[in-house]
Amino acid sequence: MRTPFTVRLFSNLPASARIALALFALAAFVWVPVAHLVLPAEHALHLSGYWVSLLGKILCYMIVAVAMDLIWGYAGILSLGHGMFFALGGYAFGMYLMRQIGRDGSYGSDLPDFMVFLAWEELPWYWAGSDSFLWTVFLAMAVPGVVAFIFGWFAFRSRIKGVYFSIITQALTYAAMLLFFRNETGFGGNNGFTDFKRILGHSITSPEMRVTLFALSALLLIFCLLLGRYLVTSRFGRVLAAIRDAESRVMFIGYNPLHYKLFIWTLSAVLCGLAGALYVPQVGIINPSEMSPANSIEIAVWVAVGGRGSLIGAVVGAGVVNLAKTWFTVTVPEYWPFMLGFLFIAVTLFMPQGIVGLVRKLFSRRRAQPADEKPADDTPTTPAADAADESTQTRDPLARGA
Amino acid sequence: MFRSLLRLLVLLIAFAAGSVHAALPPEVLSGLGSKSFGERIDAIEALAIAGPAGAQVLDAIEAGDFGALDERPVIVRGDTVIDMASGEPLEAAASDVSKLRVNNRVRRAISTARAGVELETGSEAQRLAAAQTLVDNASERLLPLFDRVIENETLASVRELVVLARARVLLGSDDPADRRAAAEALGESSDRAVLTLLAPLVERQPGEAGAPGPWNDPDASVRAAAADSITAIERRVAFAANVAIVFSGVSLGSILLLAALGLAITFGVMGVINMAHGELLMVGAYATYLVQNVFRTQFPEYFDFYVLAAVPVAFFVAAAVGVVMERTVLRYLYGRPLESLLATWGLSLVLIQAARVTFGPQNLELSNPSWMSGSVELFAGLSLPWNRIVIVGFSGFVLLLIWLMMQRTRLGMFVRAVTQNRPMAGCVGVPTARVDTMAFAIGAGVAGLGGLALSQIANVGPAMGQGYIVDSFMVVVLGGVGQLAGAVSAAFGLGIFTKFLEGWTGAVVAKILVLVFIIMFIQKRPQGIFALKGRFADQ
Amino acid sequence: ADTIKVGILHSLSGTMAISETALKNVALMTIEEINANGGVMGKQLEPVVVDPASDWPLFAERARQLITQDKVSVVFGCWTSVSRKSVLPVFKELNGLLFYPVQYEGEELEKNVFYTGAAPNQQAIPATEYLMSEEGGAARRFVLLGTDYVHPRTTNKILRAFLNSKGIPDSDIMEEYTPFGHSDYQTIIANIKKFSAGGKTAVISTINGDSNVPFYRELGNAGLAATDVPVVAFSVGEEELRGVDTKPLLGHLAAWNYFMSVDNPANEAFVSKYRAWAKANNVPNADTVVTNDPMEATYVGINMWKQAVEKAGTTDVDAVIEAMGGQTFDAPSGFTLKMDETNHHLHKPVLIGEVRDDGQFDVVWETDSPIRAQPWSPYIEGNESKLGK
Amino acid sequence: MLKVENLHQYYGGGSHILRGLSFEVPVGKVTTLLGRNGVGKTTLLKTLMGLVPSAQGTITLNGADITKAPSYKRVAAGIGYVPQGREIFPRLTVEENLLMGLATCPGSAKIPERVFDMFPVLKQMMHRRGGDLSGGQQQQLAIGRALAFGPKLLILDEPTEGIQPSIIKDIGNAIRTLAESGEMAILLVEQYYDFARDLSDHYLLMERGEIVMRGAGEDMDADGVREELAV
Amino acid sequence: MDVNTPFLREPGDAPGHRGGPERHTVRHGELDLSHKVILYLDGITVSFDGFRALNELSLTVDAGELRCIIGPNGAGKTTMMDVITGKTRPDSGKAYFGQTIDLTRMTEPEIAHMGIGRKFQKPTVFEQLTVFENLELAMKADKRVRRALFARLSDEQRDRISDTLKRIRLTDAADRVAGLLSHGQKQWLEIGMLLMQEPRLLLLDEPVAGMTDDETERTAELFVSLAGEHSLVVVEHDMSFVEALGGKVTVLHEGSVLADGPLKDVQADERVIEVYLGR
Ligand SMILES: Nc1ncnc2c1ncn2[C@@H]1O[C@H](COP(=O)(O)OP(=O)(O)OP(=O)(O)O)[C@@H](O)[C@H]1O
Ligand SMILES: Nc1ncnc2c1ncn2[C@@H]1O[C@H](COP(=O)(O)OP(=O)(O)OP(=O)(O)O)[C@@H](O)[C@H]1O
Ligand SMILES: NC(N)=O
Ligand SMILES: [Mg+2]
Ligand SMILES: [Mg+2]
Repeated sequence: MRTPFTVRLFSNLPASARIALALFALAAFVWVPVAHLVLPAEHALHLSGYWVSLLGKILCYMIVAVAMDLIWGYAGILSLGHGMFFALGGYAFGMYLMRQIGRDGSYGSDLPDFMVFLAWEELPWYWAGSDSFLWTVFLAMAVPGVVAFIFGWFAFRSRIKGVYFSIITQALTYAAMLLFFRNETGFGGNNGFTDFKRILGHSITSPEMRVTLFALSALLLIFCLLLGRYLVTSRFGRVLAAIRDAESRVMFIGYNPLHYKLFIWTLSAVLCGLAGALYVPQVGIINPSEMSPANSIEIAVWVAVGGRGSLIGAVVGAGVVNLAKTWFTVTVPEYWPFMLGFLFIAVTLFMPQGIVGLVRKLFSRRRAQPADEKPADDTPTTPAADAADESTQTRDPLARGA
Repeated sequence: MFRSLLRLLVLLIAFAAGSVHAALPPEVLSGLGSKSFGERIDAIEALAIAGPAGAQVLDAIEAGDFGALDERPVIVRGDTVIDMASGEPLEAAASDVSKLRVNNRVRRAISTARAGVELETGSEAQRLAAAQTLVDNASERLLPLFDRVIENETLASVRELVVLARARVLLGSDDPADRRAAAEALGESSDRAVLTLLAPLVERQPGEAGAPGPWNDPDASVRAAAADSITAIERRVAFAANVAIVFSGVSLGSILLLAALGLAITFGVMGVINMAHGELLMVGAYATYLVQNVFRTQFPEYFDFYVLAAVPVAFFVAAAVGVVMERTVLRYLYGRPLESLLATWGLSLVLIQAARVTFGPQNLELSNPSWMSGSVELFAGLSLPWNRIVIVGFSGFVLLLIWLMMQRTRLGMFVRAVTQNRPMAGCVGVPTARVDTMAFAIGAGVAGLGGLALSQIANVGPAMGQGYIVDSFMVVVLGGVGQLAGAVSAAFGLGIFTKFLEGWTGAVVAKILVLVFIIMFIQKRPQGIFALKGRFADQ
Repeated sequence: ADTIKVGILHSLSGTMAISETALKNVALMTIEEINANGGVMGKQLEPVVVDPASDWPLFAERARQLITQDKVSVVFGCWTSVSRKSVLPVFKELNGLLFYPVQYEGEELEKNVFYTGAAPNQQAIPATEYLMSEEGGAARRFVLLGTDYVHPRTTNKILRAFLNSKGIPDSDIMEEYTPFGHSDYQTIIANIKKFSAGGKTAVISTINGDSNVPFYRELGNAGLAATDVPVVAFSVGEEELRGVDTKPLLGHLAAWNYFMSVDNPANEAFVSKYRAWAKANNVPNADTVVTNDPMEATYVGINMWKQAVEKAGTTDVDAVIEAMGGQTFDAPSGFTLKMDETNHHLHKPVLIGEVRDDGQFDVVWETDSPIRAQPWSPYIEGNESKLGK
Repeated sequence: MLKVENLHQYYGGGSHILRGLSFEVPVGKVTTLLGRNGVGKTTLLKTLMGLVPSAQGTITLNGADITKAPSYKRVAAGIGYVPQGREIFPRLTVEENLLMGLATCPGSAKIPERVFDMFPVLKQMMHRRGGDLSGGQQQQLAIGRALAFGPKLLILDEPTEGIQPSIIKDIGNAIRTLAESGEMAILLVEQYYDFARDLSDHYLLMERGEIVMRGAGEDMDADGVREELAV
Repeated sequence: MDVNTPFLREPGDAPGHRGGPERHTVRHGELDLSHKVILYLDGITVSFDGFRALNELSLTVDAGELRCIIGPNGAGKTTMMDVITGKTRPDSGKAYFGQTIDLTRMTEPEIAHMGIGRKFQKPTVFEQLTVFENLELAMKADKRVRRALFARLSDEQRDRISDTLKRIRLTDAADRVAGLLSHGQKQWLEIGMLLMQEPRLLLLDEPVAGMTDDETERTAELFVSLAGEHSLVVVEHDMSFVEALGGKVTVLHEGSVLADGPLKDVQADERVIEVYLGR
């Protein structure tokens, strides 16, 4: 290779993006640790543990959103099962966290508590190695990756597309959820894993650990963004876009869409798994409801709100929706679904490209207001305008990788 | 045995004396208050044959109005306390009475006792019911009664039941001939419980050191008769069980279908990924609830018809909600199915919470009208619940309606054309916006009908729709998007498949297997069961 | 500050809103009542209501927020075990105080939690004993039917061990589970029918939530009457029965520590207070609101906490925990409940009720006095050392 | 019949596609519109059909202003449209596609026989789905659909594309006949110069969104239209 | 090729799901033209629900040849191309590319990779990508995932793209999104993509539909210049275009060959006049 890959990751970033990344890194790696660890609790700028954990959690969601955007926004494959990959990563790392409890559980046994009271004599085989940090980190990537690879291999090979794909991913996560609910499955039933104590021997509740997890999440997010950006601007990304547009045409010029889809799909699942692994120690629980179909739909909703097909949009969407949810469930606990519901409707109606699309439009408007020409109103609010912008596209909703 | 006969005698004499209240000897009544269950039951049996007065007491006991006031048996009517012995009201507060607790045991004793009386004296319906009760609760004591009934009864159905009941008792007889006759007679039964009775007859007692012991029943002819009867019953039972599974599969299928049909239009035909579909079901169910309440308060005498009245109401209310959704939000999203996912997800949040704050978060109570309650016994051993039968029929009705609408009307053709090529449909003169609204309204209305049907089976609450949305999408997609016939076969296929699996593996594993099956099936047919074929399909 | 903040952590949206909203209501009512009577140590209570939206991680987040941001002195909340498990580490880390009002599977005992609902021995075991008694129908065969998750699975595990110890062989026990939200009980009812042909049978149902409606509907329509095969439920109370037409269900049973129908002045006052509160606060369907066991447990919990605070003279968590042990309260159930000195669970009476046609329960059996909780079931291996607790 | 005045159209945020077009399409005559690829012919027709909004200018049909009318009202007013790229309804049968052409007529209207006279293959393939037809068959279907309801103004966007020579001849004859019957105005966009020339009563030559030449059909050769197109 | 993960494998290596167990495996560039025949169709039959779109069609195209296929609408021309490119599987019959490559057993990408390029009857370009990107993707290159991940355009490749842009007269539109092109422009773009692909055999379905006469002429010139190096199969209804191409003409009718030979002869054939040209 001519230039090291890490350099190439940064090389084609526009200046504004580099500045934004730098600011973000500064905030995540300097401001948050200082505000949480150094400033005393009474200080006005002190950042409480609540906020660090909350922001850390949202960072994990952002990673998931980026992973989702890669597959949905850029490859046109809507997955309604990404919650499962996230949860699998979480469970993989959760096993390690459970093992780290050691004999501090209620029963003082080497086995996790739930195994004791379900009368398991020993760890099931798939828990082998779960006391190794590195192995479980590997599992957190490998399990979602392998599941995604196998599933994707069959699905893409059979040319399952559009809603058909979406629905079977939904079936997949739903089946996984039911499976994990069972006590026999060996993952704690619906209670899942909780009451973690340590990572690598360090208390999980210490402020330092909290900041470390936060910083790791931020690092992973930055990595995902750079990687995503690199992918979508590479020829690989253009092939993906082409597949999204006209898969059969792509085959006729000699690309095998199966391999392309499978690669991005698996990558996306692996990123989700990593996000899940970081999420679990920060929120302190992993249980099967993370695999519920609604959770996966929500991931898609974040991306749509932020702006599908824009990495930063995915990040913004995950942030906005989750902060809004946090804010509303506290201030208007009984009415927050109205707020959130109307937010989603408003975004679709008034920001067809999501929040990021709106921002972009505002910018380009301001910058390129032609003096002599009166631009046509291009927000498709009249049926005719709608039809016009559509006539260049395929109308069949199924063909468009819905 | 002897004691009850004696009591009977006493009672009959007292009854002849004509004084209703005096007819109930104090020891009978005090027996009711006894700590011993046996005595209580005896007292109840005595009451059952004690004529109108006894019946009155039994009614009071069942209604929980019977009690004791300082050990004196009394009936509480509203606020007045009536002395059982004298029939006179007492100067006592109802709250001072310590009521006799009725529980299942007492209730069963009452019904058995009553049946014993009604079997001879009741109306035809009462006799049949009594015979059914007694088959399960036969005892030696009743043998003379059975013999009389077999002799005198005019209704064959009652007679057959009593023969079975009698045979059950006689199976324990000391006389091999009786036992053989009983075992033979029981061969006509379709009741699994009879198998439990017969089985011991053909088994050996445990012998020494693993060697076979003596037969439970020493008489070979009895054993042979029992074995024959067991085979006959098992065959009948197995047949009934299979029919029952198929029916329950069809029934589940029809529920899936009704839940999915609306979606087959809004999503399948129009291409709107309608995440608020479940909430349209909910709207239909709530509309049904409101209709029920109107009937309950305004026309209680016509309460049984509320479901019929709810059919148009559920349709139009859900359709109206659909129109509002379409006009305000979805019309801007045609051809952008992904955005419709987002917007309808928002709509669904709003609708759920709206239901929650207006109707409360709890489930609402919906009663089946009487003609949808209970079950019909198709043949012995197989009874099908009415509400399910009605719903299977209803799903056929709705299906027919939609099929006619989509295939036989111009509107249906317009809808299909508009969704295939919206601008061009306008260019041949179709008012696309109006067609969209109409089509969405119909889809929503059909979802409302689905909600109505669900309200007769499952719970009605703000989040009820969430439970159906996943299944509905599975049905539509498995069938092949846009294919009505596909949705139908998918729904019934899944229904029956699920039910057979459930029998094998239990509900949880069955559900998981069904999902896995769907995933694998789509691999084989990536466009659903009724895949669109043709060159346009993959372009 | 001159108010004491208390957190209320119940889902007001999502799947659990159906159950938890009423607990939020009763908590607010209790707080109003306490405030009207002069508050706690002369200070008014200030409720902080948040909505964890049936989302388990969100429970933990909200709990942390209540304790660290809102600085509440105590939190009343959670319904499902998983939500409790989710907030536990937070309460432990921040030394908060949680009152948990729902019956649960036990196998847990945390310093920062007071359990005002039933442990398995305060509900499941007595109910099973009742079914086996002459009076309860002398059942010898049992169907253990539940929703597939930890609470039913654990309860049934305990019950199976218990039944075995009573000489019921495994062949006379049928165990079945359904997924959450399962709505088609045809097969299961048919199986129960089949199973019950083998002898006197009772069903012990740990079906949770929404599945109960279709289950009871099917039961009613299939003609399985309570006199033949009684069903005793551990998660069906007055609130759940609001969604069911109970006429066909006459005689089926539920085991709790409180029923709305219990007849005593304390309960009368409790019920009418709640009715009035519901009306005054425009609760939907205010004229038909009901009370149930977890609501009573919430009410008892808040009041006991108040007493403990007053005894301790402070809201300091450790002091209050110390003061809680041995607190007593005349509960609406008609019994004087005591907080155990050591095990953070209430001594509770066990009541078995039969469904009436108005959706209420008739108490058909009850313990003479409250019984002590055994959070660690003797029927679970490994608990031998903990049984004293 | 059709009168267009000073029509302007812009696409998404700036590009000026139609720049003040004015022309008339008289009844009983064939008016052809020619122009190189991408000059805006299709855009113009779409604007006439109401598929894209016009920013400025007026369109009148028989004196009635239809500038702002939605597509279906324009069809009801008597415009039949054969779009570029066929745009048939792929999942409707051939018969249904033709029936769609009668959308503005009462429900009982029948598909007129002349459609089948012109395109016998359609009768043969009546129950096949539109999307399964070959390209040329689809093009025939699109023309048949537009003719079905007897429009007063027929707009055709490159109707001969993909059609076999013998049928092109038939189409030419048909267009002639329709025009000569005196009841129909025809606006034809065509790249196939010879075909256009043979049919035209009037021609319009478009370049960069403007009409740069116009004249009588028989003058096309003389005016050097072919050369204009070739640049 | 030190690749071990399946999805990074060479398309020709990928276990094809359609092929039988003893599937013919072919490697890049293994095209065997020893008998000068590049395309060999024998007895191909395709039917849809009983309708025979191709009926025992047999046809050979020589390497370097420019073959025109004409025939009435619905004769089966597009279907024939579908068979060659693997889009439609024949019910029976053989289709060989060169001597050895059995097209009926390969997937579309495999076929494309072997060197068969196609232009569709309805122009299909990647509407969301720019004109430049469309050409870039079509460009002959290693098309495996791993390459695409790290691919960068060399100067030489850039030159090739701009040459092609010039050739198809879309230089000005290079950065426009292809979806916004006019119909004719899309036709050109698709031809451009085909050129970038450098296939051995080009299948062109009605390439000049919607082009002006002048453009048609230029296209004809282009195709003629490609012949020899490449083999071309062109379907058209425009007789002047076919004439300008000057190659051998095959007339299809009802799924099989009705006539073939030089255009002059074919045009004189009564049957061809009857079913196709008209009088
Ligand atoms: N939706 C659109 N947004 C922006 N520009 C567009 C859009 N549709 C078409 N254009 C541009 O408008 C111009 C005119 O296109 P139009 O389709 O009208 O050309 P045309 O004259 O019909 O060409 P052809 O003969 O190739 O069909 C072209 O440059 C095209 O790129
Ligand atoms: N999937 C299909 N289902 C039914 N009929 C089909 C299908 N595909 C093609 N046909 C029919 O097969 C015949 C051949 O079609 P094809 O597209 O190959 O014709 P063509 O020679 O390319 O015609 P054109 O010159 O009009 O493009 C047509 O009559 C068409 O209707
Ligand atoms: N604790 C319960 N019922 O989950
Ligand atoms: Mg055009
Ligand atoms: Mg063709």
